[in-house]
Amino acid sequence: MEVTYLKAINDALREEMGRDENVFVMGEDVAELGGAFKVTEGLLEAFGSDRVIDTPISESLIVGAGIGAAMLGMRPVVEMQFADFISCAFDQIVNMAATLRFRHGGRASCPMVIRGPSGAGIHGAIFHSQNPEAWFTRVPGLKVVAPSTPYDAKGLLKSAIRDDDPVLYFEHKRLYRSVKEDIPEGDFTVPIGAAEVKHEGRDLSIITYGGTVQQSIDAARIVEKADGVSIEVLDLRTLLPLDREAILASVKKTGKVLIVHEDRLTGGIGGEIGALIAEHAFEYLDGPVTRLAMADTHNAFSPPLEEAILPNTNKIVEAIKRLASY
Amino acid sequence: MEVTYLKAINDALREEMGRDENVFVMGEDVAELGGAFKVTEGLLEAFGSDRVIDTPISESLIVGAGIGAAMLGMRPVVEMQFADFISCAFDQIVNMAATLRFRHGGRASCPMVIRGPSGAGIHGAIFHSQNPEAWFTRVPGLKVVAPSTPYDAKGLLKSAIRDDDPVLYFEHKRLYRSVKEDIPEGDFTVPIGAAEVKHEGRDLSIITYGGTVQQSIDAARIVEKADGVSIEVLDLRTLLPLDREAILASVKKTGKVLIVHEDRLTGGIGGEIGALIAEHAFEYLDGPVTRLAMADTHNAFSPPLEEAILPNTNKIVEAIKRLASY
Amino acid sequence: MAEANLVHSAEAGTRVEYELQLYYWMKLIRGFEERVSRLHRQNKILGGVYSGAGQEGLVAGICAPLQQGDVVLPLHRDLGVFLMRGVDPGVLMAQLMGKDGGLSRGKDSFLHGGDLSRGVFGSTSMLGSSLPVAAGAALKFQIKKEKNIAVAFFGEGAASRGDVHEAMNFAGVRKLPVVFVCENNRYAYSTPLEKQMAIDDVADRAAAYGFKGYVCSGNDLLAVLDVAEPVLARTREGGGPALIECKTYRYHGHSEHDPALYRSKEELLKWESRDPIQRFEFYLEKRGEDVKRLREQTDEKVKAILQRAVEFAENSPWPEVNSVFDQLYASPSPAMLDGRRS
Amino acid sequence: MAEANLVHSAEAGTRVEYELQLYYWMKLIRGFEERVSRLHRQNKILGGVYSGAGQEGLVAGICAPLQQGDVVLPLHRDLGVFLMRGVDPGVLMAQLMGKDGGLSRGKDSFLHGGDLSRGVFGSTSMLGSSLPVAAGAALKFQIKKEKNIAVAFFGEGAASRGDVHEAMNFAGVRKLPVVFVCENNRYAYSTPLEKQMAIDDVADRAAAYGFKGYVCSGNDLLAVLDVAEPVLARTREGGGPALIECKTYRYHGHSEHDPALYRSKEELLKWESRDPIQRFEFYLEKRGEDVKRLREQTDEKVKAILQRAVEFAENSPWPEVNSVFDQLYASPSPAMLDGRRS
Ligand SMILES: Cc1ncc(C[n+]2csc(CCOP(=O)(O)OP(=O)(O)O)c2C)c(N)n1
Ligand SMILES: Cc1ncc(C[n+]2csc(CCOP(=O)(O)OP(=O)(O)O)c2C)c(N)n1
Ligand SMILES: [Mg+2]
Ligand SMILES: [Mg+2]
Repeated sequence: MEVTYLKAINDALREEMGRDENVFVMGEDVAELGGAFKVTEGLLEAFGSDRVIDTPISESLIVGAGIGAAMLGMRPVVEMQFADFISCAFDQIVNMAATLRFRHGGRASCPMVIRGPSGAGIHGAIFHSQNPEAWFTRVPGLKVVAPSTPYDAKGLLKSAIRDDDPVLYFEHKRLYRSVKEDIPEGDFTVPIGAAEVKHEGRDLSIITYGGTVQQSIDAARIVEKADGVSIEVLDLRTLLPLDREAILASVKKTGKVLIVHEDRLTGGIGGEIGALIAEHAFEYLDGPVTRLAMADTHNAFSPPLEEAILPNTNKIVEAIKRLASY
Repeated sequence: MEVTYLKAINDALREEMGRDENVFVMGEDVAELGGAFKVTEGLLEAFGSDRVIDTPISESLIVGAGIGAAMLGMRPVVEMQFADFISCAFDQIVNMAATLRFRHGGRASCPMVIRGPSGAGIHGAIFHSQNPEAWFTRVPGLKVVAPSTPYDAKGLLKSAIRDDDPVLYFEHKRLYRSVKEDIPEGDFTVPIGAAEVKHEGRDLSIITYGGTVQQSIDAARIVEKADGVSIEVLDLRTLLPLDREAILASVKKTGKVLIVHEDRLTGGIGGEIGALIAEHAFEYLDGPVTRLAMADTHNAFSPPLEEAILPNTNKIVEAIKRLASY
Repeated sequence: MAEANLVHSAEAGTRVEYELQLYYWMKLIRGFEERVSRLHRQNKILGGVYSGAGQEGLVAGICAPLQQGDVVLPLHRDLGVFLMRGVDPGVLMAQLMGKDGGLSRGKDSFLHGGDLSRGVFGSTSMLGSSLPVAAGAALKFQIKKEKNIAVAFFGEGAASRGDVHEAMNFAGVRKLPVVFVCENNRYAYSTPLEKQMAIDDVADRAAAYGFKGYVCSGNDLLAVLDVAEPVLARTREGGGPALIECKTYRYHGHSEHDPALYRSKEELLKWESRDPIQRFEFYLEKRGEDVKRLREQTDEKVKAILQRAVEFAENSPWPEVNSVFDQLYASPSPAMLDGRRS
Repeated sequence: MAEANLVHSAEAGTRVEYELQLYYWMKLIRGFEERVSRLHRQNKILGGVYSGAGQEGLVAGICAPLQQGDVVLPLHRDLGVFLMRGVDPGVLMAQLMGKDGGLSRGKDSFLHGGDLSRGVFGSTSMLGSSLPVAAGAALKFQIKKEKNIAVAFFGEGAASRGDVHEAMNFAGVRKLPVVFVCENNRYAYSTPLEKQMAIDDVADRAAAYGFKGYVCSGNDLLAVLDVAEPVLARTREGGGPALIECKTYRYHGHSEHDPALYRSKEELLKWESRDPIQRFEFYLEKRGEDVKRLREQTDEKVKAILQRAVEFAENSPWPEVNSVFDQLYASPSPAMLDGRRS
């Protein structure tokens, strides 16, 4: 069945709510309206107002209340209307949720999912385009996922909901309706912590996730056709914990690596990955560890500015060519 | 004059408040009490309650109000009683302050300093030991400094107060009274953005900052004496913007690099630095880019746990030896 | 027109002139809002557009008593505040189009830009977060013993944010010269009042902070003035903070993308019958004005202003690409510039 | 003793027995607090120690009406809550010493551990942040139609945090079965009431959220019970949230490091004369108890319990080093384990 990325998320929510009555959804405008992007559409009708809960504009409360319910065995899926607003719930996430099991000596759980539409490309400007993932990938106790396809979106959300630890689930809003895929109907999961080679190759590895995966595959195909270089695209899918084995295996195979993400260059997860590679695959490297990412600035609105600062297929093509000819 | 790290900070505040009447101090218990660590001691008596302001427990307000006053030309120095609580002011910092000039098309300023005692080593456990710096070093519009000596503590705080952009100033609480130094009396500054070689060497570079600088120097001396290897210790001092030139120059000179910080390994600024080096000094590297940092967990309380997860001189010695013999 | 803000001319004139000016401002704001909606439909304005049509009465009534040096923090529906503080309509239009001529110089298209020379602070999208900033501006006035005030707008939806609490509490403790203005339009996006709070009046919360709260009809300019004039004056004279709640309604959906199916036609109709501009025309008529003529004259004037504003905005260039770095810091350090890769 | 918490035995007994039990709890808590302070001076407890001595009356009075399945969120001075919920004194002492036998198994020494089997949730240090969590626990009870309640303690200082506002507002909107308990001891570290809020009673804030606030003397166990028993029962029966403010005082400084020079000896004296335990002894005496004997018996019992508690804690081993990884996630993934370098 061909489904959009958005529908895949909606299906995962619906199926998990049907499967486990402890799963419930909470956030701003998620019930009546079905969410600002319609991700939670139809859930209120299907599951009632006790399990699909509209909240006031109180991000810290939304996450904190999710934690409290989760500690008693519920499986809340809470929404940040835009991932950008997660800044308002920051303390609850990095201190309350992330340390919970630890503080309780391993004897308490926080099976909660925090969803949020992230990423640029819909004229959202500074505060509706952010990629906040790297604020959280440095926090033990959390897990962080960022799917790039409808299949992964559905499978990872199901895994996240069934996971006994707090999972941040960053969906890329540009993909909601622009990406479609034939996926199996019904139940399947994608494991948290496992990257996937989305495009096999021998000469150069692109390591990426979320909004830049398809761009990277497109770029790989362009260069392969034009220059005969064979490029591997590794989709991380999970950002915490990183799939170090898959990363190192790909780099050891190809000897060259380009890390691509839409999040900012400085402090994006590409730094962590680059350092990992420079330490653990040092002897295999045939060229500098290269990164391509959003420029070190904010998500400027004007189309020429946005174009200039964000990665895209052309920029990836250029970066591949430079690195390939090193 | 020999002063402690703590006194150096207090002196900087006092001198800057004397120098510019727009400078004021605000935070929890900073006035009457002189701060939980006595960093602001005596300021109330010297400058009065209009310029040394006790606030309610409202971190977001403290930062937000600092921003509002700064936009009108004041130079607030606001305190987080422990740097850990900066999580409660996160949104104001990363969204309100960091984007301020940008949002106003370059026509507004936010000359504010946010101070906070950070770091482990005083039995503070999970919530009184954190090193939050890397949450902010990925945010353009902010500057982040972390001094390791009384001289730098004073000079960097003066620069931060005079800077027209928001500066996060992380002081390491373990150094407050344990570090003393002869420093010139009166006015001097240390430029933001400039690292400093604290110990010169030829064979291996240690890149570090804050609480692990002295440990690194000690370790360097131990290994130099024992094994005759010559080690350079570069103190970053400023974490945003990074002094890329100094980092790359040191690595190009020695060919081997060990990055050390007390912040966690994964997502600490060491990843960014490692990736920078792996990209821009690739051809000069004679060994893997190595990192030594706090383990990927929370600041556990029990002494044996803390000992196990934190870096220290011995661990640095071991890491140097391994890398030197690569 | 655009150079002088209301206050200066108002101070010079009579009450009658003052009221006529406020009529003009409401008409300009409404006209501007409608033009923005149209430009959005035409894809000439991209990104989110949040119409404040229907809420002009409270904007005019709150801004009227502001003085030079005061600071105001408008939110997403308050483009009227920019106009009344004297921001050129062309500049405001350029802001919405993301052009270099806008307040953000293309960095943002929302109302996140500001104009410090006119005391307008830009906010972020994070609702409620401008209230602590307002408290800080008021703190500056207090420290420096200046007779200015800060005014912060916020929706009843934003009232649920923790920042609002922290700001009001601090303002109460220090008796800061700040007035908080709640635009209660009954909805936060799709969420109706009763899902946002278990009380009737946000104004009642002022008691939790040791100052006074006032409720007025935000669609009745005279009612807003009745509250705003003495309350702002009292705060200016050292009377401490205040909270003014204006009951109102937005005609459009939450944003121009939102058909607002969560509310009834009857409800909209009821509120349209309380239109702040028509109400004020009714008053002016009673007072003896030739409203038909006044309306025509004003419409013409507004049309001309908007015409020029759109022209200015359309002719304004896109910003230079390097501005995304040059406008981040006061003086970018070399290391900073090095980050200019994407 | 320690296995059964108060409630079970109290339910079985008479009012007289119930009151005698509460006397015992107050004495145990006070004894425990004093022992902790002593151990801290002896460097046997490291890290921050925040004595709740002087506040036992409110802890006992609020915890007394709690039932099995209820959830309670104590803050930094509320070690009495742990005891009254049935946490073994030895386990609690091991917690404070950072031993493996503690609730956090050495991860933390503060009261950030919890015991979910007894409905005690651990908090973070970030004051006020446990109130949203309490609201979430109450939400679970509401969704699942369970007759339990959540009780969240917070200081009057924490009341200034945004999280407190967000939690109370949500609780009001959904009529959640949660009771917020403000321990108003007049200081937040060195900061006196008047620098924290411009009102007299935190309880007045309940009106801002559509529920009721109550004030009582937290140093008068009977007064606390008079409020807590009906209020908790009402919330349990679906009456929605409530806010109880207990006026009280901490005898020690903010922490054991703090000489508390910011307050006067007279003030301390005044509050010492309102000691909750002595007050209650006075009542028991009036009621005909042989208080001298009772005190001696209880002191002896408490001493023995504390003796055993300290022994247990001192004999408890340090945690295994790998526990800093093993207790982070439900099931550490291989990639996670790889991060075990320092
Ligand atoms: C902290 C935060 N959460 C969520 C949003 C998304 N959002 C934008 S406007 C809005 C509704 C605002 O309601 P209200 O404050 O009443 O203002 P109104 O739009 O009704 O004028 C929401 C939920 C936001 N901007 N900021
Ligand atoms: C968010 C936050 N800010 C600051 C602190 C530091 N701190 C710890 S206790 C305390 C005072 C708390 O006062 P109150 O809430 O009245 O509780 P009390 O100590 O009086 O019982 C402060 C400021 C903190 N723990 N959390
Ligand atoms: Mg509204
Ligand atoms: Mg207190």
